[in-house]
Amino acid sequence: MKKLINDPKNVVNESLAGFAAAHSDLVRAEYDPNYVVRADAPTAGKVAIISGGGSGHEPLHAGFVGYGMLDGAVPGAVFTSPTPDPILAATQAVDGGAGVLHIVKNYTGDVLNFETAADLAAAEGIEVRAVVTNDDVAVKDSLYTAGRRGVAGTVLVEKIAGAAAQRGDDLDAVTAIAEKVNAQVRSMGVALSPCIVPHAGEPSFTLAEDEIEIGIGIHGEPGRERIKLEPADAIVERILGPIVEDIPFASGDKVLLLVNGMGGTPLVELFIVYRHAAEVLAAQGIEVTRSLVGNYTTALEMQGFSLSVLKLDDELTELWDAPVQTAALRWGR
Amino acid sequence: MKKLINDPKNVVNESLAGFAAAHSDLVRAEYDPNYVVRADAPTAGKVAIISGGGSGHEPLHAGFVGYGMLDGAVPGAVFTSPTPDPILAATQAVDGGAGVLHIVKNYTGDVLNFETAADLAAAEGIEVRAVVTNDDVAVKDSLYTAGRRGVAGTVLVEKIAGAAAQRGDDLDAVTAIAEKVNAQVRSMGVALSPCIVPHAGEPSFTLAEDEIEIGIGIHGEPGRERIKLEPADAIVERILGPIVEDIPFASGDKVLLLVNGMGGTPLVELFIVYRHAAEVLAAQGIEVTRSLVGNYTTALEMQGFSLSVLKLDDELTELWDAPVQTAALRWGR
Amino acid sequence: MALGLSWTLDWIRRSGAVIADKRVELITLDRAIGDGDHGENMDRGFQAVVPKLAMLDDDATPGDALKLVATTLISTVGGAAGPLFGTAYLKAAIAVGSAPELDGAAVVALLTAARDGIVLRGKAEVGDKTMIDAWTPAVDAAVAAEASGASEAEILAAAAEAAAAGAVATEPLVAHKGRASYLGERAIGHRDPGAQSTAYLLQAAADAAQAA
Amino acid sequence: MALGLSWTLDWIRRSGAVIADKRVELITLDRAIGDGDHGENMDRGFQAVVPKLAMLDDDATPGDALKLVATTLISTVGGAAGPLFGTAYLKAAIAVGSAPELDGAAVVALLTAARDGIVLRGKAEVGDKTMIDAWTPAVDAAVAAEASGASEAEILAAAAEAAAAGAVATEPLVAHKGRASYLGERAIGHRDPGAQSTAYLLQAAADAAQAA
Ligand SMILES: Nc1ncnc2c1ncn2[C@@H]1O[C@H](COP(=O)(O)OP(=O)(O)O)[C@@H](O)[C@H]1O
Ligand SMILES: Nc1ncnc2c1ncn2[C@@H]1O[C@H](COP(=O)(O)OP(=O)(O)O)[C@@H](O)[C@H]1O
Ligand SMILES: [Mg+2]
Ligand SMILES: [Mg+2]
Ligand SMILES: [Mg+2]
Ligand SMILES: [Mg+2]
Repeated sequence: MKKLINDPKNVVNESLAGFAAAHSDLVRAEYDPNYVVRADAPTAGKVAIISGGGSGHEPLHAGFVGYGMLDGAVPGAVFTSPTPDPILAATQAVDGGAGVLHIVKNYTGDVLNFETAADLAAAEGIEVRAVVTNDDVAVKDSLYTAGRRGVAGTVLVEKIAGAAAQRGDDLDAVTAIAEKVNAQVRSMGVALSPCIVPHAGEPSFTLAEDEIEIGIGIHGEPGRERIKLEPADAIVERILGPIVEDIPFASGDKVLLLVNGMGGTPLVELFIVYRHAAEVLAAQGIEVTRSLVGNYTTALEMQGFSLSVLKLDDELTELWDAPVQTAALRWGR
Repeated sequence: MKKLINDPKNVVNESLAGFAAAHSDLVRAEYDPNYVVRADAPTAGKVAIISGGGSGHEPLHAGFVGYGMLDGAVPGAVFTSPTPDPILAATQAVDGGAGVLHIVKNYTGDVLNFETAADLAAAEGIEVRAVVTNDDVAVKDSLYTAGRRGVAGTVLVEKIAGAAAQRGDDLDAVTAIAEKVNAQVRSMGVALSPCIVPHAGEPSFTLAEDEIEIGIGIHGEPGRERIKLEPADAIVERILGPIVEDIPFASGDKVLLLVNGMGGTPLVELFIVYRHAAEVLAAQGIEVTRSLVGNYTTALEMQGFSLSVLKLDDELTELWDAPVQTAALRWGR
Repeated sequence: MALGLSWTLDWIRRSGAVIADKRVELITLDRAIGDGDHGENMDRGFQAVVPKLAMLDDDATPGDALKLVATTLISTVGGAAGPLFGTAYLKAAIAVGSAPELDGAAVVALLTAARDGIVLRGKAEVGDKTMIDAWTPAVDAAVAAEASGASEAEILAAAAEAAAAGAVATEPLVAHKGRASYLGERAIGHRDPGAQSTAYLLQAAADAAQAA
Repeated sequence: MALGLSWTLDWIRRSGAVIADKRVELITLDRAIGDGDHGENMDRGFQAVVPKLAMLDDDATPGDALKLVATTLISTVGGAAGPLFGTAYLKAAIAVGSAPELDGAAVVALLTAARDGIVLRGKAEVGDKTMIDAWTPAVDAAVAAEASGASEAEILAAAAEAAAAGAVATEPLVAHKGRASYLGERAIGHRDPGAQSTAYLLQAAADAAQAA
């Protein structure tokens, strides 16, 4: 295992300290329990939004704390949901009296820990709602499973709900917008290489020099099938198919296309992927009117990418375009 | 070699097409010869700035084309300087009558090809200046070598010179600012893993599971020494020493600290590096007043990072803070 | 012999020791069908629990100790295992109330409440390839042993043995809960890490009773 | 036998063939002490040159063909090698002027002008571990051969042999120009890729003359 770390036990704390120091104009970090909030939190009268989950997915979520997006983020241990304490502490720190929305990726651990924290916050008189994101079409959604995972589409939920909260929507409205985005976004990923969790020291799985893993999650959990390496265009078609068929997206739809790097894939490759994905959508009459290409929801140093497609309407487009000022996403101010 | 590509021959063109499609609000790409310019180029009366070099360093340089930074970028083949034709074509496309500054990283190929293009542009009546960046302290600077390499400090030159041009400085003034930034910035890098050039298909070098390469360049060229893997803090100290001693930076200096990822290193590690680098500088009385952490000057999928330290004064700080709107660097608009 | 505070403390200390010992094994199980952190999570939790035992008063009850485990696991483990085991110990603590000593019926009540707490939070059934596949056979075995007049140590030994068998029995299953459910058929052939850690924790309980 | 257009075309075509053939070898040399693209760069250039030869008129001169090589290499190769070889062919074209046939003196003038062009652009001296370490011995050998009354084919054979020896002789050197100069002592033991490609190009010239 070759990593730029000191003690594996200190990865999250040291990284958080570096992040907070590099972005002290935007955020403030608290330790023990660990959380990050906007430098000027709480904002009186504004609905606050927090998200969180295991670390190792940076910039998710702390990189999205700031004006127009999240009010706080709660980083757990690497790939491990945070416990209720820091979630509660962050909820208290951001509450401006208008309620707090928890955006939670659908993993058993995240859901349970956020639930407990929400119960504790409610007991202290804070109104809390939760939206559980589950955009990953690689996983069968059924009553008999833990359901779909929340993956890169979560970033779009956070941005758009964040814009709604920033313009002054109330808790019901912000929650509804977040649910709408989650309902209209679908994602799927692929890995060319595994990742190594610092405390494990071993790759999450092994892939031969000519193999890739289709339907990969963002924790190095194995995907739905393993195939031989293909040209980028063929891989794009392979994962775009299930995404488009799911809702389904249809000719005439306007969409946002997110090409998300898993952490170890260079930008030059992500743009090759973007080119063909946009081309394939266009051939189906689906118009890409907004796009985002980069490393936004990662799995440490994993090589690979995911595609997310979000159906846009005028309101979502306007909220997407609204100013945002965070470490990882910034425009308009 | 596992990459998200189709034919290695088409890597640059397809990636460029994806980049231009994803950022059509900011840039326009031209092909054969390949270059990228601002969507609204040329800007009449404004000094124009272009840069370029081999591809594989993304977002450098095309990711920095836009308001407040570059007017154009010329991507060559992977790790190969572009030829004079596209440099000339880009120079003509951005010229707004106030002259064009070429920002060139100090490599024999880049310098020679930009020189030829500048001669051809001059023959057509365009006033061209060149600033050659050479911030890499890993390489001995001497009359008897090709001199220091231009590495990640180039981004700082491009941002600050771009802000000067945007505020209306004339060609002499913009050139002087670019030279000043280059004179005040020093960098050094380290690799944990090599990169693989698509047409070569083989790693640029091999490193044992417990080895790292100190003083690495951005083309997978070997560095100045190979050592055993160390904790992140020790590596930071090892490369920060030569940087600080070079100018030298001194107690009381205000600086910008850039932690630049080489492409395959996750953000969580870059922030661990940032934390200690800022700490070490602070202990020497050097105050980090501005910072930038992320993948800005990469070497494909190489794992590793470089540190750059730029001495700031009020003018440079103001120009750094000035609005910029590019694919990879954006604030203030 | 009814089991008191010293058994409870011994159980918890033995739990910390066995989890530390099996940390890598549990990580490896979780790497195969999950995300490779179960051993790390459980170890972080029990390493936090053990030093806190010194804070308990001399007249503390087994329930007090179980509650300390519950709150510490909830606030240090995270992931799925944190809330699930945390709830288990919390419900177990409530079940044994303030009794200074636990007889066979109390031991059965403890195990049953723990299992029920996990089901309440996680909604898993037997056969879903989760820790419930170790807990439920353990509870069943404990009930049967108690009914046949076994001692507390024998009840716990029966529970531990059934949990271990239950963990092994998760191997051929497809998962319906937790991360392994994402894998479909590919989870077949791998043992559920939470069922395995459950077996180790119950073995620690039995060993502590044996030594009591 | 003086060398005309057909020799020039044959030289260029043989150059294209040998560079394609040695592409991987040149990449490998450049990976060791540079950035691993020299074979790719040169191959891209010559693959662009060869089809363009058909565009030359039947009454074109050797100088016209060399100029076509020059402009094509300049506009397709990039890197350090593009401008350096481009300048070499450009200066060679100027040196041979519009002569339809090249005698021994013209061959020497061609080689000398090419070398001088590279030095003009790249400022390298013999011993700097660059292509000049192949070019300069080649020019010296050509001058000597011509002075001793050798034929055009013999002059080129002498030049090619000296270039090949010059390329080998770069191995023990520390580099003072180009990317290998960043390596200091670590460049020792590796052959300079540009010197090696020079040797192949001059061998192609000699082979073409031999076959003429
Ligand atoms: N819904 C559930 N009900 C019961 N147990 C569950 C459930 N979901 C997961 N588990 C258990 O949790 C274990 C995984 O714990 P751990 O790896 O620590 O958490 P995470 O899955 O969040 O990484 C699984 O092996 C399984 O036994
Ligand atoms: N200043 C110079 N003068 C002469 N030859 C040089 C000089 N710099 C580099 N070279 C030659 O160029 C070769 C490298 O060419 P190439 O790999 O195509 O370009 P780059 O170094 O830009 O990647 C070296 O092997 C060397 O022979
Ligand atoms: Mg986990
Ligand atoms: Mg090159
Ligand atoms: Mg796990
Ligand atoms: Mg090269």
